[in-house]
Amino acid sequence: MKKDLCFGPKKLYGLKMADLSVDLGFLQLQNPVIAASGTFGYGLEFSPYLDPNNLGGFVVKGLYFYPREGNPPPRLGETPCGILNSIGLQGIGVKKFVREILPQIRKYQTPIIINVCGEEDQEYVSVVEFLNQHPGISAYELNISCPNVKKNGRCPALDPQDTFSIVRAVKKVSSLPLITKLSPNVTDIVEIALSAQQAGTDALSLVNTFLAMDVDPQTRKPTLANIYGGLSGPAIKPIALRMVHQVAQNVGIPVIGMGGIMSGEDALEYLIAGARAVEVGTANFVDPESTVKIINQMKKYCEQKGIPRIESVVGSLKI
Amino acid sequence: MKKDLCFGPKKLYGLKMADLSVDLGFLQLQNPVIAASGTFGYGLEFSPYLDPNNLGGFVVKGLYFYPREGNPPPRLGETPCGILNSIGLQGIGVKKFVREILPQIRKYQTPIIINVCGEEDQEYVSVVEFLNQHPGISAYELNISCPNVKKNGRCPALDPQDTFSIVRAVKKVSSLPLITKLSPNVTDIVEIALSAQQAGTDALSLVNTFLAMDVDPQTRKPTLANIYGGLSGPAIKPIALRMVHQVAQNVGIPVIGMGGIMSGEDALEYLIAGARAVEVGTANFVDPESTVKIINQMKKYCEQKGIPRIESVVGSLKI
Amino acid sequence: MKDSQAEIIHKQTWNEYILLEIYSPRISSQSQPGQFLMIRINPQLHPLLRRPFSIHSTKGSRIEIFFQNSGLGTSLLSRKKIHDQLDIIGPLGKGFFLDNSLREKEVVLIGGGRGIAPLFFLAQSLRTFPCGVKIFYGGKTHKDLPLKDRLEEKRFDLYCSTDDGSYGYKGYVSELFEATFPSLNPKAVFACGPEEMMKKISHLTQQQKIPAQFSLESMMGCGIGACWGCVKRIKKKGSEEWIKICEEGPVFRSEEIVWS
Amino acid sequence: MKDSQAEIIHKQTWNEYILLEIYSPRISSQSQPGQFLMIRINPQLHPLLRRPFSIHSTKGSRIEIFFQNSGLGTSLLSRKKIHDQLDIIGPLGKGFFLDNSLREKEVVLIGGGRGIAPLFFLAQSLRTFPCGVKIFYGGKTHKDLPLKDRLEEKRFDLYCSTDDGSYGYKGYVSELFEATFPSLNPKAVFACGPEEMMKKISHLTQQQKIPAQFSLESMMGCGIGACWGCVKRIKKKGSEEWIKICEEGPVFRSEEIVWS
Ligand SMILES: Cc1cc2nc3c(=O)[nH]c(=O)nc-3n(C[C@H](O)[C@H](O)[C@H](O)COP(=O)(O)OP(=O)(O)OC[C@H]3O[C@@H](n4cnc5c(N)ncnc54)[C@H](O)[C@@H]3O)c2cc1C
Ligand SMILES: Cc1cc2nc3c(=O)[nH]c(=O)nc-3n(C[C@H](O)[C@H](O)[C@H](O)COP(=O)(O)OP(=O)(O)OC[C@H]3O[C@@H](n4cnc5c(N)ncnc54)[C@H](O)[C@@H]3O)c2cc1C
Ligand SMILES: Cc1cc2nc3c(=O)[nH]c(=O)nc-3n(C[C@H](O)[C@H](O)[C@H](O)COP(=O)(O)O)c2cc1C
Ligand SMILES: Cc1cc2nc3c(=O)[nH]c(=O)nc-3n(C[C@H](O)[C@H](O)[C@H](O)COP(=O)(O)O)c2cc1C
Ligand code: FES
Ligand code: FES
Repeated sequence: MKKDLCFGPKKLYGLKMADLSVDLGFLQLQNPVIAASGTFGYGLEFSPYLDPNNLGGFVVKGLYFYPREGNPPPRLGETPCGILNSIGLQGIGVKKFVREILPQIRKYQTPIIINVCGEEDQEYVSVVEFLNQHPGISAYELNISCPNVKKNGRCPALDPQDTFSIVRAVKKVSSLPLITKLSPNVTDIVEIALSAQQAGTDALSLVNTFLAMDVDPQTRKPTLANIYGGLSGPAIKPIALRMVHQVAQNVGIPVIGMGGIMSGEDALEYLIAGARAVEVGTANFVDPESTVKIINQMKKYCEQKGIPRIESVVGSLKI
Repeated sequence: MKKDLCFGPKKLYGLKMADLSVDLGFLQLQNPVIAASGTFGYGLEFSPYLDPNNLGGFVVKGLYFYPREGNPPPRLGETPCGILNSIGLQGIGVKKFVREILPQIRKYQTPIIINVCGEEDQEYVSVVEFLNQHPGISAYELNISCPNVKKNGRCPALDPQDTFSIVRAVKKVSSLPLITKLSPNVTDIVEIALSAQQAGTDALSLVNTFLAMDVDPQTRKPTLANIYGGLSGPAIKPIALRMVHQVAQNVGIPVIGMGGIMSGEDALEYLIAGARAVEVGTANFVDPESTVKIINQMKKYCEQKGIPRIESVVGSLKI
Repeated sequence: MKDSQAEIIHKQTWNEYILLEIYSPRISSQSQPGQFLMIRINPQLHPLLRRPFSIHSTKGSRIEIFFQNSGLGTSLLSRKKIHDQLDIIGPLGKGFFLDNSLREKEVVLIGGGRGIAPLFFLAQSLRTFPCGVKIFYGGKTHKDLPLKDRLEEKRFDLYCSTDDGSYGYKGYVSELFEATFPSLNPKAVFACGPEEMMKKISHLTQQQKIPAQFSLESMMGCGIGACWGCVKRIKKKGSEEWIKICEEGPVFRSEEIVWS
Repeated sequence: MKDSQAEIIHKQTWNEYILLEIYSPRISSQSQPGQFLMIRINPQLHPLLRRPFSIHSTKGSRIEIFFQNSGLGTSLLSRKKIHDQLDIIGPLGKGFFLDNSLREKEVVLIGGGRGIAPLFFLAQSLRTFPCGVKIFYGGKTHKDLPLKDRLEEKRFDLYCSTDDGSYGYKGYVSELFEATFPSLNPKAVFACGPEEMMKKISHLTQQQKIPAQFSLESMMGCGIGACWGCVKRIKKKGSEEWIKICEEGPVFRSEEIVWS
């Protein structure tokens, strides 16, 4: 356990403001903290709690071409240091999004990333082709790793071939940089990462949620109507961090790390392990100001340690 | 969150003692709670805290043929609701075990299960051939899933072929029932389970620990000297439970479930999901009396719900 | 909006039921009956999520919550002491819909168990609306009616029931309501409690063509419309949808709710 | 052995240092200086593991622990109040080895920071052994010597150092010991503190051929020899091994320890 206490107020004489910006190659972020898909709504829900302009970026909730009903409730459960969800990507579809949401969020200076979903390869392509025509988006995050859509958590990110073919298909039509989001539910995450890289993705983000379940012994029913769901939150951090470390060591493209980030220290662990930026998910529910607090904690860390540029922390694990 | 509170004292009029025994086919257990390998020492360490005769059984720490040094410290870290270990199977080897430990633990009525390890298939075979000659052991648990021995967590349980060949080789020489312990670090746990079943294992136990890592952002060093280690404890329960459910639905042999069991309710969740017995690991560190408390909590549950035989709970998930 | 250090000023306990008075001028001044709060129980990571609680009342710069100890989060909350501070988001959601046509009319409020929590705030507001307020309050046994005295003190017309008959009418509060109904002729009904209870009252009031509103519960991840976890089946312009109750509820009208 | 409801009787706080007096006749009567306890901080699942603390003293039916708030577990423990109860396993491990040859001789105890914790119990035992006891006590700054007054009250010969010179000798306590050494001629040295400090004292005492014992720290999973997590490199009959310090320590002799 490390302590957030380290971030307590300390007088900082003569220290310059740390430069938190990171360069993803295709995109420069003012800081490494991106709000994760499905946990930040469409970007408007958090405006009473923070100014989205202060974030490194935000990813909107997964979008299919068509509106989706999502799964029946209960859709959420709490587990030790984690949450289980089977939202099932309920959503408004890409057309309504462009009509009703995009005009409202386009005004933010911060990069907007669209989490692209599809039942079949063709639907992913349709989403991207449609969105290509609408300005105000900085990148696509290809969600090939949601465990809540098909039976038993099947998704393209479980297989290197499936990953290759979908990434290739989307990359071909995309006019924006492509981030491919990987699943942790695999034996060899590096193999999948290399497939996505070979297919031309510009970056990787990982991890999506872990396929999991919970049971109420009093009723003998699963907590989720859907039986299985995705586990996220601090519980998964050590596994996700290991995967980010493995992938970052083996690919030549930027890696965006996530899983259980609750504090600036957690985010820094991912950077040290090799991630160039991070996404923050579940923490947004626990405290809607989380992303901004995490950014401030990272800033303090750099200032206290005399680190002028946070990019120098990336991949700096001491072995 | 379910509450242990449910187990509070209640007067139970006219209820008969619940029968907690479970039948693994090759082995009858007086109750479904087995102390897990590596967390119960060699079975003697807990005698100040409980009487091992009250357990369903216990699995001793993993045994190689030869003594092993284990990994350098730090070997342990704590993560949110979990612990990370890279003990690296330090141990006394099978000969010293038979000489010094077995005579002391043989006196227990409760079944003793040996966790069998090996660097190569041949070493597993040697351990079993050697132990075959020594009475007092009830079954072998084949540990083909320890993430702390080879680089990057490699182990036979990650691959169906490797699993098949080692299980087949050991089964051929074993004079005792064989439980094969699976790794959760795989894309498709059912595939591996079916391989082990086909190779002739008498039962399956799952899960071993999740390959994971942790970093101290203050020093930028990994928490473990070994960098990667195995994650256990309540954090992993929802993932492990899902795997047990998947496997139990697809195999025809008994499944022993484990991962993060801290209470009787946790153990019952595994039974409801299809496990016939459970192993309790990390909880032994948090409270050395855990196993006995869990057994008592399961008994109370049965009595309060009027369940005469706990076996009726196995696989009773209501969907 | 967030109050990260709202101080507990007063605490009252009846077995598993707890009433906390909390200092928060902001929440107090912004709240409407039926709205709720998301409270972080402690800064550790277990339990992780905030827990939702209805606003039980506002008085001056203070608010109250009333809750039942029914699990890990509420049990930890019940152990908080005076001067402890809470991290609270709110007020959230939409409250009960108060319609000018109700002025000077008779209305009925029905609370089952902890479901009484939001109705006290509502009752006080309705009284000054003004309306004639009758409160039905049911529980398993007399220990589950801890607010009875308080409601009597405030001189609300109170009808109590217990499943075991240990206080008031013997049976469900929905049955008591049904039995009493002919003599009441309410212009509106507001209810909160177990789903089965609300469902029965919904059928009954629809039969009688009396508008009714229900405060629904669901597992909530965020309380602010971001996780899509808290959905209930709601009729919207003819078609049914999964609607987030934290955002568009937790109060819905009888005719909107698709009971499961 | 376990005391699952050992009550906190008294508490004293100096900034980040805390002294708790705990009621446990059993532990008190069974403990030897150098042994330790595994304390469960709270019944929730985070933090999960027990934390190890040396026995700081025993008095009658009570024991004391003295600790530094240095992370999540100790910070939660530091917030416990009088009458709160702790779940404690212990006494565990082997204590300091007290040899009859030390009777009536001079010995030196050296504590760095919170490393003073086990030495107070040892000092009191040695005094009645009897031995002449000199205590070296070092910290970063004068605030890191909270037990100074207590040790003086008990009339131990006390030598203090601070890294910044704000109290006593300016420099490391190992340097103060080295500088003072010629005038002391101790028959044995007992030390606990940061690894670097102990290492220096180990070298120094080995040069001078004075037997020394050190209380080591390591991350502990169980404290009872079951997890094999707490190992240190120890020389056993010539060869080096990873030895569990919870079981065969935490105290080892200078010549056994392979410093890293
Ligand atoms: C809008 C709203 C207002 C509420 N107002 C009150 C009130 O005024 N007084 C009161 O006593 N109770 C109220 N509740 C219910 C209360 O939130 C739950 O009893 C509480 O969250 C249980 O938490 P726990 O940790 O004690 O129980 P747990 O052990 O976590 O679980 C017990 C039960 O509570 C449910 N639960 C757990 N967490 C949540 C959550 N985050 N959201 C919703 N349900 C959850 C679980 O599904 C489970 O069935 C309200 C719920 C909602 C949705
Ligand atoms: C035999 C022994 C006796 C000790 N006696 C005392 C004492 O009398 N007074 C005192 O102040 N401290 C003592 N310690 C150290 C004390 O146990 C740690 O400071 C405490 O565990 C830190 O817990 P935390 O949650 O506050 O810190 P964390 O935030 O968890 O971590 C801070 C540091 O403490 C270490 N740590 C965490 N958990 C453990 C653990 N279970 N075992 C060992 N180290 C851990 C971590 O490695 C980390 O470096 C002793 C340690 C040992 C091994
Ligand atoms: C309620 C919920 C909804 C989510 N929806 C999406 C989604 O639409 N698309 C996606 O790629 N990931 C989705 N995720 C996964 C998160 O973006 C993130 O990968 C995961 O939660 C791990 O990060 P965390 O531990 O910080 O939450 C969702 C997660 C949660 C908890
Ligand atoms: C310190 C430690 C040592 C372990 N050693 C072994 C071992 O020797 N052999 C084995 O099969 N599993 C070993 N395990 C794995 C456990 O038996 C168990 O599979 C795992 O911890 C999950 O259960 P839990 O969450 O209840 O701990 C070890 C686990 C821990 C924490
Ligand atoms: S609780 Fe998150 S959307 Fe309603
Ligand atoms: S702490 Fe577990 S063996 Fe020492």
